[in-house]
Amino acid sequence: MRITCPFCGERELGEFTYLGDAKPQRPVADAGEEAVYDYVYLRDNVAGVMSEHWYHSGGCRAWLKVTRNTLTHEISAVEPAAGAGAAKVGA
Amino acid sequence: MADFSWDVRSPLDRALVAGPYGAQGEAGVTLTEIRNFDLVQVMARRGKAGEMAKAAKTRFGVAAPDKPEAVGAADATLIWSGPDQFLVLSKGGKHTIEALGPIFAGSASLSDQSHARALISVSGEKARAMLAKLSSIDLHPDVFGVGAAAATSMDHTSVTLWRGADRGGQAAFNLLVFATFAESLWHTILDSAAEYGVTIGHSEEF
Amino acid sequence: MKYSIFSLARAALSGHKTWKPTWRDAAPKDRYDVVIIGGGGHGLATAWFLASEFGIRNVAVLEKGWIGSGNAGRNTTIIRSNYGLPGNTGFYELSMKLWETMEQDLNYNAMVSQRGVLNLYHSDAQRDAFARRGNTMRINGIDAELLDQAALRKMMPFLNFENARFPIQGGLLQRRGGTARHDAVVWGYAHAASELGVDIIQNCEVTGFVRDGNGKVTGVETSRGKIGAGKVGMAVAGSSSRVAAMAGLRLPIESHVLQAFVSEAIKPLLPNVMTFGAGHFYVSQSDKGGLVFGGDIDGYNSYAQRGNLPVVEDVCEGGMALIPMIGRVRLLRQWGGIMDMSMDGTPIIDMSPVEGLYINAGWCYGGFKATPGSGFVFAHLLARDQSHKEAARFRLDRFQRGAMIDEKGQGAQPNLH
Amino acid sequence: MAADQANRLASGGLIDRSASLNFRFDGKSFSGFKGDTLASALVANGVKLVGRSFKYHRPRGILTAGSEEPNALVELRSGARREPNTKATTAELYDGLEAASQNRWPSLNFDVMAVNQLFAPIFVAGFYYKTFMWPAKFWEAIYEPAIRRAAGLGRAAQVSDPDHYDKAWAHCDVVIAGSGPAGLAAALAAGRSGARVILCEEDFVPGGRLLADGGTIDGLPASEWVARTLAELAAMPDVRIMTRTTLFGVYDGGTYGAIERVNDHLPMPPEHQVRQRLWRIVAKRCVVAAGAIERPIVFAGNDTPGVMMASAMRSYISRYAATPAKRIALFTNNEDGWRTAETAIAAGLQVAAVIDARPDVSPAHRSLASKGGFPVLHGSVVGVNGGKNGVRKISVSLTGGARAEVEADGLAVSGGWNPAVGLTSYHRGRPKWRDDIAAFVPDGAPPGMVAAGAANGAFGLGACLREGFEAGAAAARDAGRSGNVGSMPVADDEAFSLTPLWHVAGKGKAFVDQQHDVTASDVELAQREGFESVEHLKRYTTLGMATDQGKTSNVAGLAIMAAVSGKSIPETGTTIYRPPYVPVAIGAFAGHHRDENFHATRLTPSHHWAAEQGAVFVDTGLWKRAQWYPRPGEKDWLESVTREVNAVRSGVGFCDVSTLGKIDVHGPDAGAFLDRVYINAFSSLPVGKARYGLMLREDGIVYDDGTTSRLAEDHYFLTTTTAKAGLVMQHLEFCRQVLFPELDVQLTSVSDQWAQFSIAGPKTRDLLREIVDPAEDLSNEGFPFMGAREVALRGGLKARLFRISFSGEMAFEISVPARYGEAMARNLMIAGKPFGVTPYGTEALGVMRVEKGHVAGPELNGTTTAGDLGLGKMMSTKKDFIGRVMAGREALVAPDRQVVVGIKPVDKARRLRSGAHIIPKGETPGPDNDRGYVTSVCFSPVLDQWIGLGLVERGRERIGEIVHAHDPLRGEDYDVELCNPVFYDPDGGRQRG
Repeated sequence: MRITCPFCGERELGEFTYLGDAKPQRPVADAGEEAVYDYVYLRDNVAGVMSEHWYHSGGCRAWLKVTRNTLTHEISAVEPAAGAGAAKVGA
Repeated sequence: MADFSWDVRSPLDRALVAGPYGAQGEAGVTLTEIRNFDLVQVMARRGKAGEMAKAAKTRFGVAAPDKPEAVGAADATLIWSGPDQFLVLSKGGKHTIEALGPIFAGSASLSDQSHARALISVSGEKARAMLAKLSSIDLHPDVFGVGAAAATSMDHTSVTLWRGADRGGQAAFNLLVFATFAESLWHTILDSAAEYGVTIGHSEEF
Repeated sequence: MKYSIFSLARAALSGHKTWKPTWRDAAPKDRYDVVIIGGGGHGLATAWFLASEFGIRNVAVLEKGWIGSGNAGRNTTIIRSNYGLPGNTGFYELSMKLWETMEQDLNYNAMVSQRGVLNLYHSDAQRDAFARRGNTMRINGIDAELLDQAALRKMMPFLNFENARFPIQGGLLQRRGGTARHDAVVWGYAHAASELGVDIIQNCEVTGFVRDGNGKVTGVETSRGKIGAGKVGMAVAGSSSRVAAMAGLRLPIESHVLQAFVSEAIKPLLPNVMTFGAGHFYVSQSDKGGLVFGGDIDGYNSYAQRGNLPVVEDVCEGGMALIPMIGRVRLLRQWGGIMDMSMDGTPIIDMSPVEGLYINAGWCYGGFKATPGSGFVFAHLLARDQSHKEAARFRLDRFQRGAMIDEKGQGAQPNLH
Repeated sequence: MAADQANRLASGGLIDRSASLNFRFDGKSFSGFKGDTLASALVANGVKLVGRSFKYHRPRGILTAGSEEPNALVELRSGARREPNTKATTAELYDGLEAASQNRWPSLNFDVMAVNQLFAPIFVAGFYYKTFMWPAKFWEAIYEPAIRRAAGLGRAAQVSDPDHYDKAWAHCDVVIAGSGPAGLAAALAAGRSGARVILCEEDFVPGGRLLADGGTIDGLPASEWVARTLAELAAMPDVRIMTRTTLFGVYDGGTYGAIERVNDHLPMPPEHQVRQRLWRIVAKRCVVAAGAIERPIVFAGNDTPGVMMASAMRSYISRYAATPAKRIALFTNNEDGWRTAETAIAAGLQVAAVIDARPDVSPAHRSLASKGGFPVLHGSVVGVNGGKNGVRKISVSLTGGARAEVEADGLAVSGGWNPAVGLTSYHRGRPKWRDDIAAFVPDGAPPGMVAAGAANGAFGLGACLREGFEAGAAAARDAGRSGNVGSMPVADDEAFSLTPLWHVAGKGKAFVDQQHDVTASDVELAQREGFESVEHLKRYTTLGMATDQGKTSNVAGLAIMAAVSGKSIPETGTTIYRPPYVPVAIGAFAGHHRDENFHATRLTPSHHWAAEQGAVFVDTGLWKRAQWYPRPGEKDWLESVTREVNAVRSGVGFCDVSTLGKIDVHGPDAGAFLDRVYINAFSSLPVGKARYGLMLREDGIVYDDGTTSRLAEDHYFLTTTTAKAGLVMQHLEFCRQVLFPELDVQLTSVSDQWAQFSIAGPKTRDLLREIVDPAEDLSNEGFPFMGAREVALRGGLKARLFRISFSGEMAFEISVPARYGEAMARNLMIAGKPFGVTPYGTEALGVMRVEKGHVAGPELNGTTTAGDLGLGKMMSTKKDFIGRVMAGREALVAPDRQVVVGIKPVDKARRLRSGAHIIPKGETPGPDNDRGYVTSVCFSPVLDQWIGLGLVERGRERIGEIVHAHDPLRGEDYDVELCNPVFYDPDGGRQRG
């Protein structure tokens, strides 16, 4: 598998570390235990196109949101996490 | 009162043995450790990429790289190291973190990496063949031209790699490797290069 | 039909023309007391125990492809009960005891080979962790031995003791652990269950659940029509989330690919099953002679049943680091299976929140050794609506309660278990 | 003296007759030529019997001339370089080559295990599943060892592989598998387009079937066209032709695996060179021009030495000028097979007969027969008379029922061709059936890949060139290369006519999978027993699982299954194709990463100094750390460690703690950020102070701990444990970039920037005053406990000084830039000399932390909560932080959790061991009263006894209770007392003084 890092270009799988589904959002502080349980433990476990968090650990250390098909491993989009490249926010 | 000497020791001090190594005959690979440099990581603060760039331009006279490139200034090389950040590499004492602090005050956070890395220059006819054993990125001259840089990995270890000016008609690559990994990676580099014949040395010249 | 050397010799006289199918290839009936989704080891074992132990014989096992085509047919055949945490220890030992009588129980030789499972340690910290685990095993009546380096050198002089990056200090040995012929386990359960009247229905894919007005599951929709069921049990590791989703459930499970490898057949080299403690590598040698080995999961969600090169290299590096004499032995085949990676690395065997639907899932990469135990406790649950005592901690709500069973201590990140 | 090459033709072939090579097979000397394979050299020397089969130990010869060979497997080389199961058909001959036959005892000629053939009526497919069940204990003791000994073919070397391997990356626009006509044409088109091309050829000479079958291309003899093409390609700087290289697998994202046998054609690799190299080729496009594999016809006796694939026989005759037989019979069901008769006649060999299963043969072949003076028999071979010395007579059943016998010493067989669909099918693609050629062809392929030529079912030479050229041009175009492709090479297409024939019924064993001894009747038995799915067939009979991966057997097997189950071949389908295309040495996949190079090594800044001191090192993750510093006369590690601890507790010592993860946290929101990742507050930490922090995972379990200091309003210096350094950095970046992108914070790892030393003991200040600039105030007031700031050292160097203590003593940690680390160690020795300074290692560090009851790795085991560790009170209730909510779940706050306590043996002379379990006194150990276990132990010099920490159920409530430490693994069982985990200076006066 090769992932096109939006900052570095196309790189080999070994440079990246996987975290998992990017869909669950960390609940706000007072969301309650059930919401956090859902966030931490339950997964859609998509068979098909899924948005995922990958970390370019062996490269620029950016967290990426990768759109990938879990049936074929085909990657259709890669974008940086909100805070990667945030220096350009509002600039 | 005791007399202290604060000797500087490169992390490759013990491992590097100057001279020929590996296959006999004309060396296909030249490995040179560059010693005595300052290296400062410059990271833009949130929303301050523009200000940081401006500050860099003022100090170095060149635009700071905002993509994987190494940009040569008069007395420094600015090497992209990730989104919103770059490294300032200079001869020891030129652009120390103390000197750069005021320049980037308010626009960027600085972190001294001068001692965190070892700098190795790789050149020679077989440099690419040797690097192909260590690096997964494409170093073809059309793809990785002079000034191209990459934050990448070798032997599962993070490195910063860029192509400097050609040397004697041959491409020259520079490698910043983490200091505590340096000796280990050095041996791996030697193993990879041995079949081509190696000339080993160190220098304070960039 | 009874299998033995005598029946074999008898059949030989007729040129083996007299053999009947190992299991009946059944067509679906309208309704069963219990429908098991998944004709793998767990599903078939569940059916056999339902029929043999709990007297429920009106049972169907539905398999979307051929039986054993999932993880039962693509694993590294290891059996062991060397677990350290309450919940796991007793369960896997129950399973181990069932392995020990399986062949006679089923009248099928699954080549259960108790050649020993050896986990190597390379540091004091690892030794201490193994000591804790081994003592847990002993306290639970399970065999375990802590070997030091001298004992290991005697037993396996060919390991890399001399110039290893992480020198071997010793190992935790479970002599009763070993291997079993994975396909034969599937065929054995199919054979024995079929003899007791269980319908094994291949090429029958479940496409949905039939629910009554109260939401209770009363049957399944399949590629071969609707089949009614008193209860439905799912044993579809690798596809659990997909099947559960048909009932509107989300599970604490991710699907990940685990690769495995076999070398060319060579004359006997390795006496036991061995895991490297300083890298991702475990290995045994099949009776046919191939080194069967594997390592870590690829680490990303996948249903693709194939992996990538970094893990192949990582595993072989481990192999060479541990047994440098296998350098010239060739890797013959690589394959990938889809693992139900649960959030704590431990399975789930429980009633689901949907009435009538029972879950057997989350086996991570340890499902094969659990086959008989899983079948037994799942049959117990299906028959009695009550968890078997050895599966009492495998509840689905343990994550809500904070009662995880996390052997590796990695938390809710499945690819680290 | 080597035997002469009696079966070598006087001229011809692609061998170098000027380079004679001597070799030995089963101890006997022979000679061959450069350009030979071991198989061709054996053929030239008239050797027919080469190996024994897997199950029945039947005598076997050479069936093919390529990597699909099932029979001619040998142990190549000897000693540490012994390579089992090496295909003689691909092993390049070199001078001094040694090979031995396999799976026979005592000799190839007389193999005792051939007795297995007598039991053949019982040893049918799957027989072992039906027996060996009683008595149960006999399996491991008797049956299994016997089966294991009998199975397996060659023997692996018994010692470490002495050769080196490495791995490399290559990048290109188009990678091409195979250098036959299609592959060469593809390379031409792609290369002319300006594409970067890599052409992989597993043979040592490019050309594929052209090497044996010749032909005319662009009006030139094939050999000349190949030479011209290679020259043109060689002139293109971005075209790389890699011979001895097999493209074995395709992985995601256009990554291909290839194995280059760099030096297997030499007795051993030259100095500094590797034996083999694993290539990871990244290519935008791939053209599979891997050709096709001729398939056998299954008939009784088809495994007799001397029965050979028709194309292989041509290879031996034409390419190697070696004659497998003097009088050859040919059994074919297709036009192509006839070429072997043509080749044989051209080489001056006798053709005994052509047995053609088709009703008709072409007029050209009919006239060839009359010219050659041999009969054309319409029918099929039903039996072979012969044995280990080869074929003698062939029984033929003629169309219409009559029988005929043909005397011959060699039988060439052609059942048609199977395209090599492996690479195109490795992503679980299933090939599709084509009736016209009665073969499976690729049906799609992984992204970017296309098959061309024979691999795609185009068997004519012209078609191969056309498909290859077009595929190469298209691949280059897709990769963005648009140069002029020039003219396409042209050749005629031969007629291809075939009548499918898979299996000829007859008396005697007819082998489908020759290596695994799977017969046609085994396939029928499998069907009878319900193993009708091809995957069941494969698993039940082991068909296609041998070292040839079923290249010559799979399709025949499933065709026979289709016939007996009354289904069509496409309905029956194929099994899943799995990489690698050819078996690949495990050593090659490992490359450089073995022995000491298995993983990288990290060295601390003072490593070489410590080594000079004679330190014993321990592996901690990738680090080498000084574990203790033995002194002459010390009898064991315990004595050294005890001395080091005493030195610290009574004077002063230092330890390199640079392995801790160190992270610069910068930015206006740094404090707010740390508040969210730690359970305790950091925004309130004053500049110049340090604080101990604890992080949880989001599931509420403790993740890591460490001390974090505030060096400036917007700059914190965070430390992690050694083990978690990288992971914590990743976690913090996740928090920064994903969870809290609104915060203005920057993170940098400075782990390698700083050499950090812990200096501990009552004389610490005395030592520091020697080394720190006298202007710095180190008094308790001027530098209080948990103070942190930059100081100047004598000589002007700047350092960071932290007044923190892990040992419980008055202590500081001092950081200097890493290149000064070694100097710092030396200077500490100089400065501390008057105070008896003692360097200490990780063991002494560990002793002192246990004495102080500090938790570390064994307690932070990924299942403990802050409360379990006695740190529950640190959890802020005033802010949100990672893990806060989940930490409150019922089972994580239950009163009966196992929590950290101190443990000491009642008998003070007793040694305590980690991993012992805690059982209530007087109770018999069992799962229901297992209350916890010992996590960390040490011998405490201060208390003069072994002490430890443990995780014990309700431990804090049970302090003072005497319980059992139960350690059956080590045969120990003794009383211990549960106690306060802080054994030493519980009030903390020493570290604050």
